[in-house]
Amino acid sequence: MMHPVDTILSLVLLSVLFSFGSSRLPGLILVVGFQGIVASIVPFFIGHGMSAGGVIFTFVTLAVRGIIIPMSIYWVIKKVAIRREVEPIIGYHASIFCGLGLIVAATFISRQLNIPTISDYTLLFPAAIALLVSGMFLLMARRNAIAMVLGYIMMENGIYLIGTTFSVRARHIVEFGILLDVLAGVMIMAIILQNIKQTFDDVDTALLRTLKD
Amino acid sequence: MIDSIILWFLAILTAPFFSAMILKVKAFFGGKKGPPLMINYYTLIKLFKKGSVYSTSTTVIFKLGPIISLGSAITVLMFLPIAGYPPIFSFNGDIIFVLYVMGLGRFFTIAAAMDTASPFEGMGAAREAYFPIICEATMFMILIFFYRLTGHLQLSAYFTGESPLALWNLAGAPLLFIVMAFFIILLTENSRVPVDDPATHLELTMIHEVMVLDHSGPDLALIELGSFCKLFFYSTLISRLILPFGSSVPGGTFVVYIAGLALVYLIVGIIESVIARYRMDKVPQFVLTSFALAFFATIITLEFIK
Amino acid sequence: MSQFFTAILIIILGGSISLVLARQVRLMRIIAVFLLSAGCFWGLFNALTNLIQSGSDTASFTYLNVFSLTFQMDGLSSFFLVAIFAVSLFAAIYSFHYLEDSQNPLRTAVHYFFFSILIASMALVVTAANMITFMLSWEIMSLSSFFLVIYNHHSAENRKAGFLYFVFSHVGAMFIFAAFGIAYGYSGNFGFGAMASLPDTAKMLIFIFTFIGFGSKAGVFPFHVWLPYAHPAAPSHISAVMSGVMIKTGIYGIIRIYALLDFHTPVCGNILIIAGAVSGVLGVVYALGQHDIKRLLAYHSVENIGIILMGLGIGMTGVSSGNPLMAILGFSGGLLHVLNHSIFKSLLFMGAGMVVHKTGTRSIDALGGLIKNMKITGTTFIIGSLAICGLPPFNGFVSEFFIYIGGFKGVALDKSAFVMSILAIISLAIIGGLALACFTKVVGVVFQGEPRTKAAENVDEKGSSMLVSMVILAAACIVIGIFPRIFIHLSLNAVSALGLGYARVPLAPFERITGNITFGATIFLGVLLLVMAIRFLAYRGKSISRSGTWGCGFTQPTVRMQYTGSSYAASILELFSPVAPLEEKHLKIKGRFPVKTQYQSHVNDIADRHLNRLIVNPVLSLFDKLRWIQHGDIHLYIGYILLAIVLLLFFI
Amino acid sequence: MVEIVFLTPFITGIVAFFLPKAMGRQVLVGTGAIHLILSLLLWMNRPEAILNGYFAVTPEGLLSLLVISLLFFLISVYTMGYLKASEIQSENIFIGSMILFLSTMTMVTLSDHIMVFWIAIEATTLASAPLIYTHRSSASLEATWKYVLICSVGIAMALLGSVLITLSLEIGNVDVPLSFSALTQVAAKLDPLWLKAGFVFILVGYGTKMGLAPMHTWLPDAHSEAPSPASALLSGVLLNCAYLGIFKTHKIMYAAGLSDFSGTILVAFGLMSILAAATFILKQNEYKRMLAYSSIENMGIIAFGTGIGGIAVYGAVICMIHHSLIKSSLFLSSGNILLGYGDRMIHRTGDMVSRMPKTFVAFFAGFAGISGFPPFGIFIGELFIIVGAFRTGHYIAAGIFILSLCFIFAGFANQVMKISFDDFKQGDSGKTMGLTEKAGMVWPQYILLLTSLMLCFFIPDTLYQTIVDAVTAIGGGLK
Repeated sequence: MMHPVDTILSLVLLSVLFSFGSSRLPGLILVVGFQGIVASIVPFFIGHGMSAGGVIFTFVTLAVRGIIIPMSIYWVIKKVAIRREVEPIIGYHASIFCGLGLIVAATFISRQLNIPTISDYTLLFPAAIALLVSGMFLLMARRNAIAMVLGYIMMENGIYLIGTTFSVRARHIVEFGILLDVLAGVMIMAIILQNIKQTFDDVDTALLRTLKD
Repeated sequence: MIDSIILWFLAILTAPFFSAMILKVKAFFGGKKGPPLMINYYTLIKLFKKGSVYSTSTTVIFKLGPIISLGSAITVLMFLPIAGYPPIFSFNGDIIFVLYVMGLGRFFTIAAAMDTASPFEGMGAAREAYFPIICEATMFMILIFFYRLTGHLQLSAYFTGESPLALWNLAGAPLLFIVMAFFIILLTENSRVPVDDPATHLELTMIHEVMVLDHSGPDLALIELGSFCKLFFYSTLISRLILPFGSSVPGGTFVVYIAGLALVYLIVGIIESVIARYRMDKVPQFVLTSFALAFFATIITLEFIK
Repeated sequence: MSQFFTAILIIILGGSISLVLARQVRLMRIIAVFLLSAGCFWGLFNALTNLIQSGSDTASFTYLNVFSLTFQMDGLSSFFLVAIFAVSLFAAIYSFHYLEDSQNPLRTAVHYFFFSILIASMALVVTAANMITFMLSWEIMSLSSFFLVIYNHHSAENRKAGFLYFVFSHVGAMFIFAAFGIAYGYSGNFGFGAMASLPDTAKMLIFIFTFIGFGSKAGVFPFHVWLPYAHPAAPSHISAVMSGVMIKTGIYGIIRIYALLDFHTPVCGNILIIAGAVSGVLGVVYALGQHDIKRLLAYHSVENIGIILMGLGIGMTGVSSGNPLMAILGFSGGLLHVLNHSIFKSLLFMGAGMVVHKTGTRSIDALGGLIKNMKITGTTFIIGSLAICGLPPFNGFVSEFFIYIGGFKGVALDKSAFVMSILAIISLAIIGGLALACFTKVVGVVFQGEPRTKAAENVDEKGSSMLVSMVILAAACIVIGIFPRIFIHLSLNAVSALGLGYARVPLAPFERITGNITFGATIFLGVLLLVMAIRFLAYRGKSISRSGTWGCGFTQPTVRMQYTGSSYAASILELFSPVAPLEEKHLKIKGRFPVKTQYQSHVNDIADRHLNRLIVNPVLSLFDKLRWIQHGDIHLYIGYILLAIVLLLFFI
Repeated sequence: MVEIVFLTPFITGIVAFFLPKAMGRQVLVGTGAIHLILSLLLWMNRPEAILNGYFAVTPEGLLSLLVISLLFFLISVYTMGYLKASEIQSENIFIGSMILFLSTMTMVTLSDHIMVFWIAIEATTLASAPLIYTHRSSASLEATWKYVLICSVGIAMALLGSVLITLSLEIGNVDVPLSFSALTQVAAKLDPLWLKAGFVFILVGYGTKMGLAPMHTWLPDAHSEAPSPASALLSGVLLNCAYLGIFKTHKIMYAAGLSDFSGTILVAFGLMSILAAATFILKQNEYKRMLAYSSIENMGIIAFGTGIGGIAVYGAVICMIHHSLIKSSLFLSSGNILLGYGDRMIHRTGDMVSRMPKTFVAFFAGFAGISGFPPFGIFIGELFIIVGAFRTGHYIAAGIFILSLCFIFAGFANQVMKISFDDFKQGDSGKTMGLTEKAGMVWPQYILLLTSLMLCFFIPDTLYQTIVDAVTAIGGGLK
């Protein structure tokens, strides 16, 4: 039987593909925002007993992940007014094929090790892994610094998905920690981005290769 | 004991005489009459009568040279079993001591030569330092050979009484090599032809003679006497090896020994008359042959004596 | 033991005080030298008494709450202590005038500090009785001696020397670490005692590793590369200490480990004899080729280490073939040579130091005729040379005589022992000849003849403290050479501490040998007196005149025409050209009237040559190939993280 | 009252952001002093935490806490002089982040809950990022960027690892709080597969922060670009904090009987790091990068020792303590060198022995110590690690270990001798040193070195006991 969670998660998988294909930053930001929202509402559907505080907390998370972070990144783009290209190292089509490949792999792996706690949500684990790995993929395959930050956030989304769904225990501390940390991390990165922009007049990380042996 | 001491004196006294034999032989081959057999004594006496001229560059070491070289030669003779009689002194390992005392003599001969600041004497010194290195190696190879046979490490054990004969019975064939090796050492250590030509007149080609160029008077006499004794030492060893026989009649052994000795000097003389001296860079090979012979002999004994 | 520690404390105190008093140079030098020599003397006295009574004494302190620093002073230790303290004593006295005109007082103070640390650490090394203690003192010794080597760090070659020495000693230490690691791995405690109970393979490994480790300190070929650089770099009294005793701590290590392992296979003996023969012969050959007097002496250290190793090797062969007499002869000969070498080598270095100090050059071919102005230095140097050539009646002969006799005992044995003994004896003979050639060269070119350059003209030998220590050491050479009996007793006590399974070493046969040596020496001296008397008579009332050297018909001889050290050695080196390739640089002679030309020659040390070719360059190029790791591109770096995870996930 | 120890610097740090220069420095030193006192108090009477289950006082934590606050105090003293000698814009940010950095690291040492620990580690990254960017140069910007991004990614992995460990708890269905101590109790019941997976992720994650090859890539850049006091903190303390995470997890693995698995991985990573360090030290031409690589080497040594177990663990902990002491002193001295010669390249320095004798003593002694010469403690540590390696039969590993140590020593010695003794090229033009060696800028190094020297010969019983408690928990010991 198809669980509602799975329907949303299938969208997430699609968004992964889209993120690989998208050549322009705003689109990428939208994708990330969407994934953030999904990642934070999934816990509702998974029947770990939800306290009132938990509900509020989850909403805060949703707000931060879905709105604040994407907005702030968008604001950064506006502020540093840079080209909107993500400057891929690996081309878009190649990326999409990688994406497909990794989704299949993720599903396969999750089949191999069936995890009791989430056994009845077929897509949960694959989606999580997909987010995680695709985040790393963006980190490695995009030269644009902002795209890399977005990749980082995507990765965090994946981990969040796993973290919140795998175990009830100490769930809020997990959520809280990740939240706080992503927030602060993104802020710091945003500041660095600005400085990069000021110093190099671009956010192309190809310029950041002077320190080497 | 007493007769050993007498023999030692005789050795020192007769050494010049035997060296004169070589001159006679050479003269004979040259179809000349040659100097009298007593020539060396005359020379020594003449020198002892003279005074000396010392180079301004020299120091006391220059004077020490002759003393120590003669001293070492005489000391060596004390450990030498002459005519099969036991030597004056003998102890386990005396042969090593003897060899090193000779080394001491060489050190000071060279030092005296270097003291004169003369390029020629330096040249001679360099050669004097060079060839004996190989000779020493050979000597120790021969020692190993003897030790392997007799189990002793003193001259008296090899050359007194019947022991040379015993050696021949024990390992005859290898002993031949040893005798040849000995002979090469004799020629080298006493700088005879073909290693060095004492009669040459070109300093560039000399070894021993050039080192004593600046010595004069009694100093020179001491040096000469020293070299006579040294030659005597080696000849004695060889003579005992080539004529190892003793005889029951009193003094018989002595006669045999004298005959051997004369024979050795004769051969040296003949060699000096028929062979030309080698080129300097050929000499090492010649000396190395002696080492090869001794080494070969020792390896063979390893097969013989189990 | 307490006396021993007081001696150490006095020495270290002297060093530390000199740091405090760095401002008042003279006072500092006086106090430092006084305390150092006092401490050394006290330690020497204490060690000697302990050695003569062949007593054994232990002291232990807890270390890091559960471990212990243990010191033991048995015969072997005290024997080495005697050498260490004796040489350091005279080196300290020597240093008083040697350093008088040093520009930088602070550096002198620091030098005295590390000098004291070096003496102390050497003493602790030879008394250390467990692994931690040993390594601790060993490393401190290396460190302090390194600072002494770069005492004059303004010249680039000294810096190179220091670097080489530093690296070699550290690598050597690492080998010893490994050996101890193996020992600990089996026994599970740091005590030395447990080594005897290891399996044979472990023992073999330990022996080889320690041999490499200690060999690189002792300067065994091919681990000697640092030595000819470091010894010339250091101040002469330091060279005396380093070459005289510090490298002997390596020898000590080898003997000690052998005794501890209690490992009676012929392999040990064979290794030592072969290594000894190679180091001995090559060492003296390279020495013959040197133009720098201190470098030459340094190579002679390699040679003498070779002789010592052969002695010990003969001893080990004796043990393995169950031949007590041969064993004891070998060991006692080797040990006695340790003492002798430390005496005459430090004497020679001090003489060389005096020469360098006064003439300001180390190049042999620039000197000449020094003995006319430096009577004492020259005489003592000649005595040292005779001793190092192993000629009677000097101390070098005694130890070599023992080694010879031991070797000949081996000749009577079966095949491998037979071959080894032949090897040892023949190389000893060759070494003797070459050493004679080498030192006639040094004496002849440096001290005799005429000065070759301005530097060698009208020098003096002021500096009483330097002369005193040289004279005493020279006297020691003669005394040991003529009356070796008591000293053989000392080394026999040391040998009996090895615990070779021979209960108490029987003295009779060895006393006979020493008696013979004394006997021979006296005969020789007697004969010498006789000849002198003859000569005296011959010259009574004769006319003695002086004139120039006979130039063989050439009437304008100049000092430049003298035979140089290089040409003296050339023909001999030709014989050894395969192992000592000679490099020559000179202009082609052309035209009927050739212009002024020049000539340089340099003998290559094959170990030094191949060190770079075979080890250094490959390693460097290998690591260079890996440098792209730090590529500068962040994408790659994140890739590494992913890679690491993926790889590790396979192992789950 | 455990929390106070990190709350105090937290508050003062926040305050420091808004203080004028002069006061800021006082606050820095003051905080250092107070923190030192607090942690000493903590050491003496080990109290319960208020938020029990989230924070706790563990022996390993105490060890690193003491090291941290001792170092921080001395470094803050040095910083006074450093800030006077060098011009830093927006100094209050620098000081503020220094103090916040301290507080976050303290939090790391005291936290017991897996997640809290993780948060604290991430917090250290964020707090230290401004320190690296202090000089506002493009290079320092790049360094900061790499530092933040790589560490964040790595630490995200650690987060995943922690989650996986909770999963293993889930599957093994045992119900305990998510604290290291509690998990160690029930380790046997945890699901081994997920526990292993969790360890792998945590190792890579915290390994990134600790500077284990091949995740070490950010380290040389960050350490060379940050101002020297910050580098001293990063290298001397931060790495230990990251190591603490691995240590605690390894503890769980040991309790779960999986120490072979984790041990082998640690040994492998340790060797890799040492080799990586050797690769870059041999021909290094910037002295701060060289020191950074030497930190990587020492982290490798520590990981190696921890992985081997037995007496080697004891050696590893000894190495950790002494490395912090010596390496921070080295970085401080390097600060003097930088101020003196005004250049990072080795070939533009030289003749330090006569130009900056005091610094030379500190620097050379530090070099001797870091390369394992007595009388400094790393010697003992390495000795124990090597013998331990042979004891447990890691012959090959020990061989590689020893060899690469030799290479590193050769390279290190070569560079250090160049700095210390080579002739100073520009010096001929009569250029004077940019720095007069004030007492405040050499004594901190001397004190650090003297501490290491003292600890090489005498370890106080309480310290010794704590170390033993720490190492016995992961199968270490003195036999």
